[in-house]
Amino acid sequence: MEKKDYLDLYYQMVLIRLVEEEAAVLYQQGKIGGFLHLYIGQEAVSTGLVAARKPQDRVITAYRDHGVAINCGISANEVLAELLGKVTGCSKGKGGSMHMADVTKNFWGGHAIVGAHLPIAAGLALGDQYAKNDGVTICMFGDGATNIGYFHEALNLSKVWKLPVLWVVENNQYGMGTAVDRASAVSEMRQKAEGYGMINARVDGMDVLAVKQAAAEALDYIRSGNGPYFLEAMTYRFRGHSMGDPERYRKQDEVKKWQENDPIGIYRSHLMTEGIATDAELDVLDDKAAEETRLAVQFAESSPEPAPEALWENVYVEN
Amino acid sequence: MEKKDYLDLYYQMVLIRLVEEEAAVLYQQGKIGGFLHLYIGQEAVSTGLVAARKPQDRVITAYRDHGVAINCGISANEVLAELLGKVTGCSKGKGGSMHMADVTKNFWGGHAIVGAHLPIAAGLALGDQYAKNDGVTICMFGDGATNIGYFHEALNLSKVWKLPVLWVVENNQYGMGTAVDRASAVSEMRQKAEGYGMINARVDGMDVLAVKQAAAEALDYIRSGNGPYFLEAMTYRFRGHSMGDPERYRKQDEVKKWQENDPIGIYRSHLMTEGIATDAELDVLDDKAAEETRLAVQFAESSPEPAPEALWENVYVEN
Amino acid sequence: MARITMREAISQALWEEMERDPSVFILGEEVGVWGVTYAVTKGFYDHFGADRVRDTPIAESAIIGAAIGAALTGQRPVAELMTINFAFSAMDHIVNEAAKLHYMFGGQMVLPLVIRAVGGGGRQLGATHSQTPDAIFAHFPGLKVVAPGTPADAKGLMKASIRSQDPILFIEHATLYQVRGEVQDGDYTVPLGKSTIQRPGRDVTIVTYSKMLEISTKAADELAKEGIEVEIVDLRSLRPLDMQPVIESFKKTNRAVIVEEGWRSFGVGAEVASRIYEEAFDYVDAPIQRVAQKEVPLPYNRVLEQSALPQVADVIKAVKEVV
Amino acid sequence: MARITMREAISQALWEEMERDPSVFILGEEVGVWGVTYAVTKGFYDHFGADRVRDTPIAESAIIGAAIGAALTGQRPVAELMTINFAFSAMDHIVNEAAKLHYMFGGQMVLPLVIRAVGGGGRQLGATHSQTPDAIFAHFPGLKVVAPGTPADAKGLMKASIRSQDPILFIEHATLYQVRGEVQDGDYTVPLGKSTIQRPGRDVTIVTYSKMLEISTKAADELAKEGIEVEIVDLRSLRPLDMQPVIESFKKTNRAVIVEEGWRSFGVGAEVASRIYEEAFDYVDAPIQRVAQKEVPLPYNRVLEQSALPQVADVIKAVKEVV
Ligand SMILES: Cc1ncc(C[n+]2csc(CCOP(=O)(O)OP(=O)(O)O)c2C)c(N)n1
Ligand SMILES: Cc1ncc(C[n+]2csc(CCOP(=O)(O)OP(=O)(O)O)c2C)c(N)n1
Ligand SMILES: [Mg+2]
Ligand SMILES: [Mg+2]
Repeated sequence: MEKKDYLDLYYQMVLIRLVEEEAAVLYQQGKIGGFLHLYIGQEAVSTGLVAARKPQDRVITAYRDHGVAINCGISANEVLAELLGKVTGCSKGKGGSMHMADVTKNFWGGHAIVGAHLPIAAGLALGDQYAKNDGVTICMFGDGATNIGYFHEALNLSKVWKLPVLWVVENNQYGMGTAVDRASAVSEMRQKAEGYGMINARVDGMDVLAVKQAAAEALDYIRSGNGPYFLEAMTYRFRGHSMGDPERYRKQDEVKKWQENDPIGIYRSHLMTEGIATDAELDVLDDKAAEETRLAVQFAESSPEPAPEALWENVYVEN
Repeated sequence: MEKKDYLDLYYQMVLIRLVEEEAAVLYQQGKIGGFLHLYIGQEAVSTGLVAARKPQDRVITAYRDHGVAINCGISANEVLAELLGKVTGCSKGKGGSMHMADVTKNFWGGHAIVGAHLPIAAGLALGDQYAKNDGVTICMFGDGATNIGYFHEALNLSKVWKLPVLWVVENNQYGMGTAVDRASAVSEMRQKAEGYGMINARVDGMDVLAVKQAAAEALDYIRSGNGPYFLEAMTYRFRGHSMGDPERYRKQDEVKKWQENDPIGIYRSHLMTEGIATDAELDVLDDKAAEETRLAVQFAESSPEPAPEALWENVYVEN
Repeated sequence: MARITMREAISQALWEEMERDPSVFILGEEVGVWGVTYAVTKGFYDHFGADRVRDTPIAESAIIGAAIGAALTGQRPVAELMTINFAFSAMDHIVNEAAKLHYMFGGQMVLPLVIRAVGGGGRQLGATHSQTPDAIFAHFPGLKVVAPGTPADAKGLMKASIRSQDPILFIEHATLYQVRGEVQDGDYTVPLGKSTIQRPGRDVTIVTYSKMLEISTKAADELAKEGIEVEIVDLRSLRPLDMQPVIESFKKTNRAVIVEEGWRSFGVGAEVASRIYEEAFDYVDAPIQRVAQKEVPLPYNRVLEQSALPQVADVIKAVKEVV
Repeated sequence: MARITMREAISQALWEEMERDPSVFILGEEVGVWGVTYAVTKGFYDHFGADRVRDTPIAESAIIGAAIGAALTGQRPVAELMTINFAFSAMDHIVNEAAKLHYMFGGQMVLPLVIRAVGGGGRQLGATHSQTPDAIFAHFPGLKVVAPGTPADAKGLMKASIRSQDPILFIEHATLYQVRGEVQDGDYTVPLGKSTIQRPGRDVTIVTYSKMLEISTKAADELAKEGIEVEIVDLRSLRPLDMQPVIESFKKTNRAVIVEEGWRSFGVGAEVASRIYEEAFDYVDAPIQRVAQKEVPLPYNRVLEQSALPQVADVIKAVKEVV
C-alpha cells in the first residue's frame, strides 16, 4: 500500500463523517424527509471493504448506505442531492436516503426491506457465475437482518451453488432498540455460518486496515472458485438507529466507551505513530473534506427539483 | 414398556401401512382427488414420536400426515373419509389428504405450505409457555423444508424465547426429486441446529424404539425448561413423492435397498427375536389391522358428502 | 367524552383490553423496550412486563406464525407489523394460514388474532415503505380487514377486534396518529364490518375510509361553502364490506365519489363502484368517480410524492364532475 | 399451423428462446431432473444442462431474489414458482423489489425477468393450493401481469415476456395445459398489454381471460344455439390493462359480463366493470354482471369445490340477466 492509498482511506472516512453530520443538520432543518440512518461510527467497515474490492466486484447493502455510496465513488454532491430529493441525486431524487445506487460504479444500492437484498446479492453473484466473470459480490447487512428468512435462503443457496459472494454482517450490536442477544439465538453472527458449513471470520470493524486485510483474503478465497465466505465485522453506531431515536435501549456510558473507540481517530493515530503521515498532512485532508462537503451542500441546495413528469418516468422500461 | 405397548406400536404401523395402501388404490380409482403423499416407509418416525408424548403435548406436521394422524388417535374411518372428501372425515371433507387434524387429540395438522407450519408450531409452544402449561409441541417437517426462511425464523425464535418445542426433521433424503445435497448447504440436517446453538441429535428413523427413546429424552429435556431441541430422523419414503411421481431422480436398487430396511419388518423380527411376541400373535394383529382398514373403506365410501351449505360454513366464527 | 388522538385511542384500547383479559398479549418489533416506532405501546413494557409485551427478532413470518399458533391455543395475541409494507414478508402466514385454517380444518381451529399494521404514504419513505395495499388483503375470504378513520372508531374497533374469534388485519394510518377526535369515556366497542355515515349531506355521496376520511372531510368543508352538501360514508372495514349505508346514501344523492389512498387499479374504489352499480343501478345519475393514488411506486421527493397522493383538490374536482 | 397443447406452446417458447439467446436460463423447484410438476420443461435439463436449467432449494424468496439479481446483471432468468400460491412466500421480492427497483433508483436498474406461476383451482388441492389471486399482483405498478387463455397467445406472450426489459409475472392455468389450439409455425410474439377479441358477436360482451376464456366460450356456444351472439374479449394481460377492445365491443353491444376465476370482491371484474362505466357510461343498457369465485377458501371436496368455481351455467345465467 502506498502513502496515497493510506491517505485516501483516511479521506474517505472523514468525508463520510462530515457529509453525514451535515445531513443531520439538514434533516433538523426539515430539508431532508423520511428516515435518515447515519453510518457514523461504522465508517471503517465499508471503507475497508470497498478498498479491497476490484472494479468488477459488486457492492450491495441495506438502507444505512451513505458511507458505502461514497466509498464506491458516488460524489458527496450526488449523495446530498439525493438526500434533498433533487434530480441531480444518484437516484434522481426518487430513492432518498435508503435507496442510493450507481450501477456504473458497481454499487447496487441501498435496500430498505431488512434482509431482502441478500437473495438479490446471491442473484448478482449468480449472474457473474453464469457469465463466467470473475467478479465477486460484496453484500453488507446488519446483525438484525440475520434473523429473517431471507438471510437463510440466500446463504444456503450461495453455498449450494458455490456463488461468488462475500457476506458481511456489520454487527453494531443492535437492530434498532433490540440488542443482539434479545433477537438472535447466538451472540456471534459468525456461528450462523456454521449452519451452512460456510467458512467464516470475525474482524474488528473499527480498524479500517484490519477490515481491508480480512476482505482481501476473503475475496481471494472466493475469486479462486471456493464459493461464499462469511465475515463478521464488530462495530457500533454512534448515533441513534435513525434521526429521532430516543435511545432508551442503551446506556450513555456504553455509547461513550465506543465513541472513544472512533475508527477515524484510531486510524489517524495509527498513521501518525507509524510515521505514514503527519498531523499537518491530515489536517489538510480534514479541511479538504470540509470544503468538499460545504460545496456539496451548496450543490445540493441549488440543484433543481425533478420535473413533474418525472413522476411517470421509469415505471417500466417499455410502456 | 409392557407387552401391550410393544404390540400397540406394531399395530399402529401396520394399520398406517394398510390404510395408505388402500388409499393408493382408491386414488387410482379416482375416488381420491388432489395430491396424495404416502408415508409408507417412514411409519416408525411418527409412531415412535407420538408414543413418547404426553397427552398435553401437541403434534403438528406437513402434508405427509396420514400416519401421524392415526398415531395421534384419529380413526382409520375418519382418515379415509377425509381422503374421500366426506363429511365424516376429520376435517369434514374440506381439508383432504394434506389437511387432517383433530385438535381434541392435540393433533394440529396437516399443513401444505412447506415450512410454513414451523412458525405456527413455535406459536403453539409460545401459547403453552405463556399459559405456564408443561406441554411440549412436537413439530415434524422434511429435509427440504429446512431450506426455506420459515425454518430459520422459527428455529431462531424458539431458541431466543426458550420455547418448549421439539423440532423433528424427517430426513428421507429427497424433497420431491431433489436429493438433500442438491438443495442443502449441509448433508446432516442436525448441523443446521448448530447455527442456533441448539442441542441436537440424530436417530435411525427406521427403528421405532430408537425413535421413541430419542423423543422421550428430548421431551424430558424440553419439559425441564431447557428450551427447544432438534432431532434428525434418518428415513426413506418407499413410494414416490406423491401419486404419479415418475421417480426419475433415484435408482430402483437404491429404493430396493431401503425397502429391505422396512421399519415394520425390522420391528416385527425384533419383537420375535426378543421373545416379546410370536409370529402367530403378530399375524393376528395384521389381520385385525386388515379388517379395520376394510371396514374403514366401507365407512368412508358409505359416508355422505358434505351438504351444499357446508360451502359457506366456517369461513368465520362470527358472521 | 374526551378529545384525544388516534394514537391515544388505540393505546387505550390495547391497555384496557390487556387489563381486562390476561390472555391478551402483544408481540412485534420494538413494541417493548423502545415503545414502538409510533409510540402506541409506549409504557406498556414497564407496566405489563416482558411476557405480555414481547420484542421479537426481525422476522415477520415468525411474528405472524407465532401469533397464529398462540391464538390456536386460546390466547389472544396482538401482533404488530411495524408497517404494512412488511406484511409482504409474512404474506403466506396472513393469507394462506390465518385466513384459511378455520375453514380448511372444518371449523375446529379458531384464531382470535389481531394483526396491527401501520400503513400509508406521504412521509417521504420511498416506494417500499409508503404503500396502502389494503385492497389486496381484503381480497381474501377468511380474513377480516379493519381500517378506522377516527379516534372513536379506532378505539371501539380495536376492542371489538381483540374480542373477536376471527383473524383480523387492523390497518392504522401513520399520518392519522396525531389527529384528534371526541372519544366517549369508558368501555365500548364498534361493530366489525359496519360502515357508517360520518357526515350527512344531500347532494353527493363520498365513500372513503382511513386517512382519506380526513381529506374527504376537508373537501366537503370547501364544497359546503359553495353550497354542495356532501354525505360521507366511512367503510371502516373492507372485509366484510358493508354496502348498506353506501346504497342508502346513494339512493338519496344518486351521485358518488370513492376516495382511497391506494392505487386505483384493482383497488377499493373499483369494488365499491361495482357494487353501487349492481345494487342501485336505477339510481345512477352520473358516472361514479374514483379518486386514488397515481399508478407509480411512490417516489422519495416530497413534491413528486404529494403529486401522486390524492389531495383535497382532487376530491373537490371529482365531486364537481358528478354534480 | 399446428394444433398443439398449451403445455407444448409454452414449452416451445421457452425452448426456442433459450436456443436463440444464451442469456436466458430457467430456475425453480423441480424444473430440471424431475422436469417440472407440470412437465413444461421436460427434456430441457438433458438438452441445456444443469447450468441453464437450475433446480433450486425450496426457498421462493431466494428463487425470485436470485432471479432479480441475475436479471440486474443483464441475464434473462425465467424463474418458476411451482404454483402461484407459493408466490406469497416470495411476495416481498415480487411486489417490493422486482416491481420497484427500476423506478426507485431513477431508472438505472433494469430487470428483464419473467416469473412463471401456475395458478387456478378445480383440482381438489385444498384452500392453500387452489388460488387465483391474479388481481392482487395486478395492483402493483412496476410489475406486468400476463395470463394467456390460448396456446397461440401463450407462446407469443411468453416470447414477448422473455424479450421484455420489464419484470413480468406470467400466470399459467394448470387446467389449461392440455387444452389444444392452433399455433402458427415459426417465431412470433404477441404484444404485452393488449387485449383481443377471441370471438366476435353482436349481442353481449364477455370480458375474461385465462381459464375462464374456455368456460366463456362454452357458454357462448350454448347461447348461440338460442340466438344470442356473444363477443368475447380476452384481456391476456391484467397490467397494463388494455380496455380499448373492451370499450369498442361494449359500445356495440351495450351489455357486458365479466368472468374471472378468482374471488369476486376486489377482483378483476370490479376493475373492468368500473372502467367500462367510466369510459362508456352513456352506452350502458343494463347493469354489468360479474361472474366469479364464491368468497370462501376453496374446499377439498370435489362437489363443494366445483360449486364455488364459476361454471358455464353461471355465465349463461349472467348473460341472460343483461340481454
Ligand atoms: C422486513 C423488515 N422488517 C422491519 C423493518 C424495520 N427496520 C428497519 S431497520 C431495522 C433494524 C435493522 O437492524 P440491523 O439489521 O442490525 O441493521 P442496523 O440498523 O443496525 O444497521 C428494522 C427492524 C424493515 N425495514 N424491513
Ligand atoms: C412454499 C412451498 N413451496 C413449494 C411447495 C411444493 N412442494 C410440496 S412438497 C415439496 C417437497 C418437500 O420436501 P420435504 O420437505 O423433504 O418433505 P417430504 O416430501 O420429503 O416429506 C415441495 C417442493 C410447497 N408445498 N410449498
Ligand atoms: Mg445492527
Ligand atoms: Mg424429504
